[in-house]
Amino acid sequence: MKKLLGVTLGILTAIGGFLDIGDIVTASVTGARFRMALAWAVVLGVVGIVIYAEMAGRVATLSHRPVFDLVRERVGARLGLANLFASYLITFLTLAAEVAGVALALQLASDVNYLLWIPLVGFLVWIVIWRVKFETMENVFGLFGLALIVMAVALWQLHPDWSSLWHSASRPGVASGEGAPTYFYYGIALFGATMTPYEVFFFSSGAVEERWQRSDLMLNRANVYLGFPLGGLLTLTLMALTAVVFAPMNITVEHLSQAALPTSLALGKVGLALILVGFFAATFSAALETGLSAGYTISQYFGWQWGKLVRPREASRFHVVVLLSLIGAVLLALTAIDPVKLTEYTVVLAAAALPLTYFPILVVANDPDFMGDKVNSRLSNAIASVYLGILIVVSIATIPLMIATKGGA
Amino acid sequence: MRLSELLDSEVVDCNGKRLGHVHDVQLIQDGPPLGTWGNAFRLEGLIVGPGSIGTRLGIVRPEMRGPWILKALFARRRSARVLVPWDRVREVGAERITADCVAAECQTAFTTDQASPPRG
Amino acid sequence: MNRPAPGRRLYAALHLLDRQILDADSMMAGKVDDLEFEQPRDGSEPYVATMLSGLGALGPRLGGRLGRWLSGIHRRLRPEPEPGPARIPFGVVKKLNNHVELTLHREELENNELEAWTRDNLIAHIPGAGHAPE
Amino acid sequence: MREPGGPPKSGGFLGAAAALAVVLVACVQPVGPARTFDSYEHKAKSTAETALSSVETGQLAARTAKHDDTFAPYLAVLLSDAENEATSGQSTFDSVQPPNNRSDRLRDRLDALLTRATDALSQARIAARRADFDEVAKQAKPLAKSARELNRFVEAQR
Repeated sequence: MKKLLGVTLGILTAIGGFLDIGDIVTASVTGARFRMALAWAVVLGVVGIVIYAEMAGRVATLSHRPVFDLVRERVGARLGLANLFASYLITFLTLAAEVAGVALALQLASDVNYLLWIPLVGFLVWIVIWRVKFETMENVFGLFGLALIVMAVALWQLHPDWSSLWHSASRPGVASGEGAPTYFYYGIALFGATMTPYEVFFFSSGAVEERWQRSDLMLNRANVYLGFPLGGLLTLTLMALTAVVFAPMNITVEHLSQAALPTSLALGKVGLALILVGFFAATFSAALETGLSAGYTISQYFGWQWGKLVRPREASRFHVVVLLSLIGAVLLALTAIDPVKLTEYTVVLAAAALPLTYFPILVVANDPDFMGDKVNSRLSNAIASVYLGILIVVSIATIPLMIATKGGA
Repeated sequence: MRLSELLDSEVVDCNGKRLGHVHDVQLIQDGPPLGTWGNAFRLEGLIVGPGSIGTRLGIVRPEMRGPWILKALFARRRSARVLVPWDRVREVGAERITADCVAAECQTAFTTDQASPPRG
Repeated sequence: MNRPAPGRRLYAALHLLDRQILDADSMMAGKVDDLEFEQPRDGSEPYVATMLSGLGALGPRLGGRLGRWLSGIHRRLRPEPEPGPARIPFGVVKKLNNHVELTLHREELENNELEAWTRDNLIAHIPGAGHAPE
Repeated sequence: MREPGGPPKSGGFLGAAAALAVVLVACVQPVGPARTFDSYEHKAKSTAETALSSVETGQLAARTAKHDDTFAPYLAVLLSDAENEATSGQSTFDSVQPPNNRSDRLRDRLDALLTRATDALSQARIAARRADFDEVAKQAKPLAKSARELNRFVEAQR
């Protein structure tokens, strides 16, 4: 039974991590604009996150050390600090985007301006981190996040031309009227949203906090192999929904409100209610994960006590970092910066910073000092090396593409 | 003397010829007894070589299982590393360490790793 | 020279520096931010006598404006005008594995000031700080 | 410690600041001036496309209202987002200096279409805020008309 509950850790990180505001925005935008022609970017991202999250989970289980602890030890205090700046900045921007996303989801249900919800959302996120146990948190939001499965029902109900969808996904190419840079820019956005670094910060820290042992390695695999692809499938479903409904009418997705429209068209009030609950749960759990991850990265770099299992007064520096990050994120979101644009740029910047997170994981997963006989297999090393190459290429290409396409305009 | 003062310092031989930078410091547990710990770690020698981040990452140690692409990228650098025994170190300056030997003789080139993984 | 039987070998930067320190209760108690060698009087090789931990050790190591800023925080937290870095004698190490485990509690360590300060001035004032989440 | 080839410690600060600046600047996309008729026409076309996208969203919204497939608060937000998108497109376009007389005529023609589009969306949004789904559904007709007009305009600029 406990094992079964443990799987929800994977589902929570997958639903909250895959279908966070970043995926909801990038999947709806790209589906409406390129139909399924960028589906490969999601698949590429899913395989990548599966490979590296499994490694991070295995490293955390065997060495009892989370990702950022290893980053500092392996790349040194100085380079580790530069890495910390980049990782923290992206986690912080993601947190601001998620907080705005929760507020937008509440606006969709209430028609009360999202700016008014933001302070309340910030407070709720903090109170959950402060008072609610890890396990309760993951079970509740894992369950509510599953409401997003309604999107699959909606897609099926719309009776799409499956062969045409498959055709557009399996023979990707730059659509007429779109430049290749724009196409790849959005490809990178999807890839970055799928492999966002906070997922492994959160996942590996969770494994350390739950005191996973050698016997839990199967659990790690189950979480990763089930949870992340499930999340990826939901991303593709959302992409297909906007591809089916919006692409033929040349509708571009500019607002979160549009992302729920296909489901409302297909399934009416019940569908709409479920997808709004799903959006709320996904963005809220992602806000929890990013808020905690902000604290994890800094605390793990400096070696401070972190985590939710100890009393807050025993991890006071960690809680101060989380609290200040949340206040900062709330203030940034309150500037009325366009949350959809903020999300798009954040996932693209995340893509640029991916090697910083994933490279040290790959190195340590090969070190028998930490891993004993559970070092990487040749196969996972081969795939991981290919991915490291991809991550580096993506990282180099991102900023020039961002400038060349004026942010995908 | 702090470890951070040794790391990355330039090392020259008695003729002023550059040997490289200090990558790491080799310790051996046979110093005087300390508290409840046991024997202290004594400074055995400096690991000196041309700059490489692969050393700090620990990729180039032979027990590392891969990935081969990274090992291959960093392996060439490793072959040039030498161990300068501490008793051949004459002077530790702010940025530069002077060894008490000519380049050829203080290069106790070492190919196998002697350090054991930290265990209880 | 008379020495005990050769013990195990370690690389200082790879196996000790930047490692996580755990106290006697397995609470995280900072990183090994630097090591200090002591020169025995008999002129034999120096040995690792002390671990330096906390902002007062990390700051000088990083250098630059950021390093000075971190050292500045450390100075403000200490009562003495020119405090050195927090020192942990190597003799209180219990075990070296993936972490550096100590026989002391972190309240007894010099590198606990920032934790104590944030606890006493901020966190302890928030209701519920003394209970683990439910 | 200094890693060879590693960035100096201030690199982290600078990099972080630069990244933040990129995000913040990029979030505010200014519209540059138009120097020629061609570039003005290009701006006109993309403004019409934005409005068309909003109007089509409005049509789908009206459809959900007709079948009682939606909630009033959600419908109101959806329509108000669409309306804002069209309105802000119009005001950005209006702020561009038309380079010549031919551009003036293009501007007048598009402005008329945009005004009709935003009017229809406003009507729908007002009705949605009153939870009057019948009235929202009634806007399907003017929205469809506006969509046809905008479509013709976009085609004509090709």
